[in-house]
Amino acid sequence: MSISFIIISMIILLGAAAAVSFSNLIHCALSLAVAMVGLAMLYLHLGAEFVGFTQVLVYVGAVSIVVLFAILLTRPAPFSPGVHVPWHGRVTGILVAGLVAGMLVGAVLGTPLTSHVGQRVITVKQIGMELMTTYAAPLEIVGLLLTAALMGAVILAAPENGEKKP
Amino acid sequence: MIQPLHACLILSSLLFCIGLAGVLARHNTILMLIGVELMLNAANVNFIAFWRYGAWAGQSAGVMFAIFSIAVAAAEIAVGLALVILIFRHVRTTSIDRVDGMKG
Amino acid sequence: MLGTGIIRGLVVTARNFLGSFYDRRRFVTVFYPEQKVEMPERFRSFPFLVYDGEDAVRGLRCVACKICEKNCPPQCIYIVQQRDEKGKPLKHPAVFDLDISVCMSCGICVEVCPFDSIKMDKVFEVAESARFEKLLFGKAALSKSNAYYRSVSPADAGETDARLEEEKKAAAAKAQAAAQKKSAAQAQEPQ
Amino acid sequence: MNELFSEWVRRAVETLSEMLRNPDQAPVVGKAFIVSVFPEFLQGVVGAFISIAALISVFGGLFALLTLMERKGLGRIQNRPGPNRVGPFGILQPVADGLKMLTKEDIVPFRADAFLHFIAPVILVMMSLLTLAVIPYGRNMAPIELDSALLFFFAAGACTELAVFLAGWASRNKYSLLGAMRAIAQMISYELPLLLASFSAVLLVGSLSLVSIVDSQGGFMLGVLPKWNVLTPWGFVGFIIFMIGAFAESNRSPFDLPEAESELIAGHLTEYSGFKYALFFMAEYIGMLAISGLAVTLFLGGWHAPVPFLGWVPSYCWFFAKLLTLACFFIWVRATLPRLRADQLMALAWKCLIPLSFINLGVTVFWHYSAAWSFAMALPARWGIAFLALAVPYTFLARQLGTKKTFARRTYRFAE
Repeated sequence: MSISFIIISMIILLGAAAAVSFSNLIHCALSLAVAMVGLAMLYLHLGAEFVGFTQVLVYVGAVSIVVLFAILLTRPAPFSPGVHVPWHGRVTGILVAGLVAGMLVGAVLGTPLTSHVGQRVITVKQIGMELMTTYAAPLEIVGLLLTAALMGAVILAAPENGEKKP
Repeated sequence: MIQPLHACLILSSLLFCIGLAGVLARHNTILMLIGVELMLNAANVNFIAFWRYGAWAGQSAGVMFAIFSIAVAAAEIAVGLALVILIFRHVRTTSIDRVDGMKG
Repeated sequence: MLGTGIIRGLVVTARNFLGSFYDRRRFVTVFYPEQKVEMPERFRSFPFLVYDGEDAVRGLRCVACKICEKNCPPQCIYIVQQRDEKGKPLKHPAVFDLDISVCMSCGICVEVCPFDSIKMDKVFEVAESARFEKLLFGKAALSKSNAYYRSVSPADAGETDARLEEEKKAAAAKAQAAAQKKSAAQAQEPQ
Repeated sequence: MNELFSEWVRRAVETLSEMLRNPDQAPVVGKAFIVSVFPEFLQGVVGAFISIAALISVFGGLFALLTLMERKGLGRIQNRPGPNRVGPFGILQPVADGLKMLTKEDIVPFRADAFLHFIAPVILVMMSLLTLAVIPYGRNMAPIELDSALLFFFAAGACTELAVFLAGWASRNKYSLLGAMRAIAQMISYELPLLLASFSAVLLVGSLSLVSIVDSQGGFMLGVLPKWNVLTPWGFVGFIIFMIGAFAESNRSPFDLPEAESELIAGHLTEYSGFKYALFFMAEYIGMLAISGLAVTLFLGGWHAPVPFLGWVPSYCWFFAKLLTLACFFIWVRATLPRLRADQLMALAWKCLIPLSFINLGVTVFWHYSAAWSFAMALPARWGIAFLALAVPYTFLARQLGTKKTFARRTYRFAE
């Protein structure tokens, strides 16, 4: 565990905590982007260069933007009654999450695991080769899934026939 | 001194629980999707950590899994947000408590 | 079609770029404070008062008739007639103020002036540091000699001068005729 | 102490003479010398800082030069002299501009999100500068040699979208938000053709590393023609698609809809003034230079000399000469083409460029596998097939983009 790891973990955890706790949704989405950049830094720190850059490209460049667009498209109407969130719901949620966290951390600490020391790198060429040989079938399926998701999203979000644009 | 693999796993479990807390405690559908994203990414951290610190050298399964997971998460958020926008069009709100028209 | 228009456009701009270096006709920019464009004959900026001869006060053609003041659309002229000690009005303005921040350079004052005493100037660099005081021109600042008027707009000035000369001659002839008539009448009377 | 100093002087003189003898590697040698002065544990950090300082000073200078060139060039194209008051022929104009920007008041709108309003230009400039890190500027002169350099470039570029959104949203201004939305829609749409066009170069080299992509373009065909990617059918089409995408990505005219001043005031820049505005301006120019640098690297042979007998000119000179040529092309196009309409912009990206770049990828594959052909007319045959495969779809795609309406000749009531 090094100083850089601690700093990166702080960025990730603070970003994530901010992403679920701000009241302004735009701030939440931006904090999500910060957490994602932190995760990319963690991947780079661990030597997975390709995954780190893909993380930035997909999450910061695409997912955050889509979330922001969705937030701006779903503004509540002015003077709509505010959503009253019962306090016990919140407390229960946080309590359950805290319990799960305690359980997971206890389980991790209780498991004897040895860490492999020394560098481990994977080149883009290796990844490409693996994707085209061992993981060819999953790659095709993911391609299909993405296409289906794209078409599904367009059909879902497109205005229906005859419906006037909001 | 805590081992690097343990540190990564603790980080990922904390991240998972932040996501879980977001899903359970917030009532906005978009925020719940954000929480789900965080949980998915916690899983990714585990994959990369085991790839990096695991004892089985020479295998790329962890990285591959992370890449596929990112691709699937992108698809998930696209469909999820499309659903949110669709629901918003019908009930003019993104609060999960108001979307209770389907009582079984 | 097929993107050839883009290439044609690029050629046009490239020819402009190269042409601006060797073709003086393309390159029309004037380096303003150092070089100035010759203003056209009928260019006009703000009115000024014409005086004859050398003395700016005694030669002033203005008789304070206030026709320009009444006709000015934005009402930027303010005139006070001069009076002698007994309060009898004189044919001379005591105050002639012209607010050029209000003036719209329409030239109506010039059209209506029966004495050819107000004319349009060609000075346009009148920027000042104060908004109200310095842009309100008084009688002294407005008075300019007929020679100056002839220098800024020679054609108009020549025509005006000729007409004034003519009128003067006519007036003189009339006066002479009147004098002759009078003397003839006087000559007749004793008979 | 004295001995140590004399040793240091001796090594400095040696380094200088080495730099003079071999100007091609002079920056590398100089950097190695400066790094060697520092103790072992600091060397990595110092090396990085030297690269950063060199990049910022060179590209800061290029930014200043480019603003001047743009204003002078646009002026000449519009038959006027351009700035000519500050210094001889106006060459000190960038200094005057910078001073003006620095001394202007920094205004933050009353209801704006002050922190995000501040951080947006900072992120934008940071990400634009980050993209410069992976471009090979000369032989052995890439600041960072990454295995997935191209991916890094696009990942850093993707972050600029977020910064633009931040700027637009944090300003609390309708025009800003509209401009930011347009900017994001445009950047996302044009990232696809940009990526697909650059993948054709990646496909042939088999690496995302920009250094190896440049290395693969060294050497000459038939002794005279450089082996640049742009001189192949797929490379030529890829280069054109890449440049169109680059114009859109850097928000330059004719794709400057996000800051269309006639309809959106200044888009996401509306509420920015003073130094923050200068940062946006700088980010735009650095982004333009970075993407031109990527175009040079991918298609124009990077730092390789165009003719064999000029190989003695230092490699970085060639790189920057090509970079400035592309930058001048950006200015030239800005002076020529009018701004596109929003629907035309999207139609161009999705209906023309993306299909064409997919076809281009196919042609690249064909080019790769037909390299083994050995019959007599192999080269003309390859060229012919590749040309047909690209020209026929292009004709259809471009025709479908063009308007089918014919306009009556306009008459003006009061003119002539």
